[in-house]
Amino acid sequence: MNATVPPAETGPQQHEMPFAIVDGEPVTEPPKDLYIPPQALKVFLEAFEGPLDLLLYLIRRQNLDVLDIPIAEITRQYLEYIDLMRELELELAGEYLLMAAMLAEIKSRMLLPRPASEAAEEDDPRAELVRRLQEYERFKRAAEDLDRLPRLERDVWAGKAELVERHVAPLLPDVTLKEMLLAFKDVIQRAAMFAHHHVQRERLSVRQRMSQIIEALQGSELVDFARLFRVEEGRMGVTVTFVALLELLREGLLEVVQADTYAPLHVRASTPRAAVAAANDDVAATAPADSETR
Amino acid sequence: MNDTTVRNVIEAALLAAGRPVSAAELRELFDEFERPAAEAIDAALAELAAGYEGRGVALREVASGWRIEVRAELAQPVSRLWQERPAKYSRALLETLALIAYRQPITRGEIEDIRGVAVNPNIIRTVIERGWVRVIGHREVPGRPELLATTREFLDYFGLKTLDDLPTLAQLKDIETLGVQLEFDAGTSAPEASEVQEPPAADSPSAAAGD
Amino acid sequence: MNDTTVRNVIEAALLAAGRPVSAAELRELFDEFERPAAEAIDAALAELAAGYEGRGVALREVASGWRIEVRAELAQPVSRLWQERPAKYSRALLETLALIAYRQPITRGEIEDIRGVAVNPNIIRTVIERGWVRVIGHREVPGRPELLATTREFLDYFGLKTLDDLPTLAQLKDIETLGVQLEFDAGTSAPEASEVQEPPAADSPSAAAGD
Repeated sequence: MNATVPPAETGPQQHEMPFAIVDGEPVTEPPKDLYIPPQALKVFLEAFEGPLDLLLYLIRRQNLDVLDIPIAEITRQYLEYIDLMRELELELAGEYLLMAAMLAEIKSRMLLPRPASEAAEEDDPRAELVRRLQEYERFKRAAEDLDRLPRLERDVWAGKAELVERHVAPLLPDVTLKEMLLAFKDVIQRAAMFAHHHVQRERLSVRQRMSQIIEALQGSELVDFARLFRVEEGRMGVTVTFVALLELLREGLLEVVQADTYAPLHVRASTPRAAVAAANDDVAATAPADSETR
Repeated sequence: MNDTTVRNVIEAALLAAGRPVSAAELRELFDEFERPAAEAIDAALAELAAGYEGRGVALREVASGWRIEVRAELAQPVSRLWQERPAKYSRALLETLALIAYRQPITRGEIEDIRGVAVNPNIIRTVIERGWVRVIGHREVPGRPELLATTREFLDYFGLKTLDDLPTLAQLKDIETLGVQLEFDAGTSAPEASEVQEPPAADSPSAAAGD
Repeated sequence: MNDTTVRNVIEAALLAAGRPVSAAELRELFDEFERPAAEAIDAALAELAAGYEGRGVALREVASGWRIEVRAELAQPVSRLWQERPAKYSRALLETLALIAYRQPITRGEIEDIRGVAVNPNIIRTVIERGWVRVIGHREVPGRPELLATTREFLDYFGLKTLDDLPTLAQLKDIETLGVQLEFDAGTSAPEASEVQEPPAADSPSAAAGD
């Protein structure tokens, strides 16, 4: 294993193998001696991730510091590789040629004499290249770090146990009072007549009491009229019950029965026969809403 | 290879597999030179099973091998992981519910007359199943239609003491100003209910996956 | 509801979920009237984690919650459950992903500037399809290039809780300090480079999985 070969891989595969095996021996030496079979060389060259990667390789191979690149020598080596890539008819991305031009430019600027007093670092023609190389290298490093993180489906797996039977109780939707009232407002506006005649002035407790009375009448033949009233509800409660009874009578939902003159009044849910009679008397009683909406 | 390692590999493999794994297959996981005997695999499985006593999961042998499964007693809470976000009720349902509240006792035909469109029977069924509406009798006309009324639960859900706490239509006309007041009233029930259901929605799996 | 039951429900749920589950979500699994306090959930998680010491699995917190995972030390035997080798990602993809992770939000053009080479559109598509990267907006410059960022799934996949858990990015050295640093650098940076490059071939997880 040679530490100076960064692309220890082939194509898209990571850290897997030396770029070639010759006579059973892994080949990781740089191709300077050109003893490598062209096919292996091709694989090696293709593994570079662009000109910065290639330059970094050249620098690291010689244990040079990125901050102090011998530009003339590196440029020479870089161009050698470019030529090699051309010879092997590798598809050479434009970036490689651009970098070659940049290196040539830096080299020529390095050759120009600089006033000794101004040998300041910012004047170093290599500065931009050094910055880019470092920037690229740190992300190249970060990519390697990332690849080493234990990751799902390769190094770790999420533990899974079988849930044989799922009992999913559906969640019921929530309704706010406001939503319901807005819906009511809409429907009432659509049926404006109905609204005017009834809802506006109606006490809803009468409606509630109507439901309660009907329920109370279910399953029993006759209910004592007086027992529908509760003294403890006071005058208001009695009135509500009374209005509710009148409304139920009007709608034909119950009938009041008296066995004899002066006998106690009884109330019962209207029978089909009575309902028909009521319907004959008063059309509105059987279909109040119907008549109200028109 | 010691027993603990064998047991750990087996446990890890059963949990990673997501399917039943046979004892033979478990044995194949080990390198040949240190592969435990079939008896050692069986022993490790028995130890694992014992270790799961009184825990949330159990080891069980099914047709194609061994698997670790959630104990049936815990299926109910665990199933909540897949609980779907509740849908919203339709406008038609809300209108129907409001009409039942304001005009009870009322038949479906009467609701249809007011709304001007047919009421889907599912709507009536939904509000009845929810416990907000019930059938309190029948109108004695041909067809004996059911008379619908709201329930005690309806009042409780909306935080009302009686139906009289509902605003009159005149008040409803001013619902924008009423809104302030209503939120105040509704503060007893509706926001409470949404508090329960909103947090899971915020970080529910589907919300997370969808973003 | 006693502590054991709470712990069992949590263990069962984490194993049944097949995805990380947050502590808040775990708490929601319990009926309202017996829902443990958030602290009780945390305590149960801590107990579970302790119970997995020396076992084949471990409890780990990642970005979207808690999960029970097979220990990486057991990857070699456990991976034999599958015929296929785990997917390997190209250097180009990993470098692109690293740039998005460390420099987000970032455009494709900015990635290309740093890598010094064009980014294959397939790479961007792959990381988006894997759910690791998403487009979070556009940079308001000509062409309105897409701004890329990593997702919670990315963190989950790599076993991280937050972006802060990513390995530290190497420091940039300034060319100005060159003269002073030269000796120092010769001592640290070169061996460092070889350190980075040698081990991966020998004992990186992918090498282990790939042989």
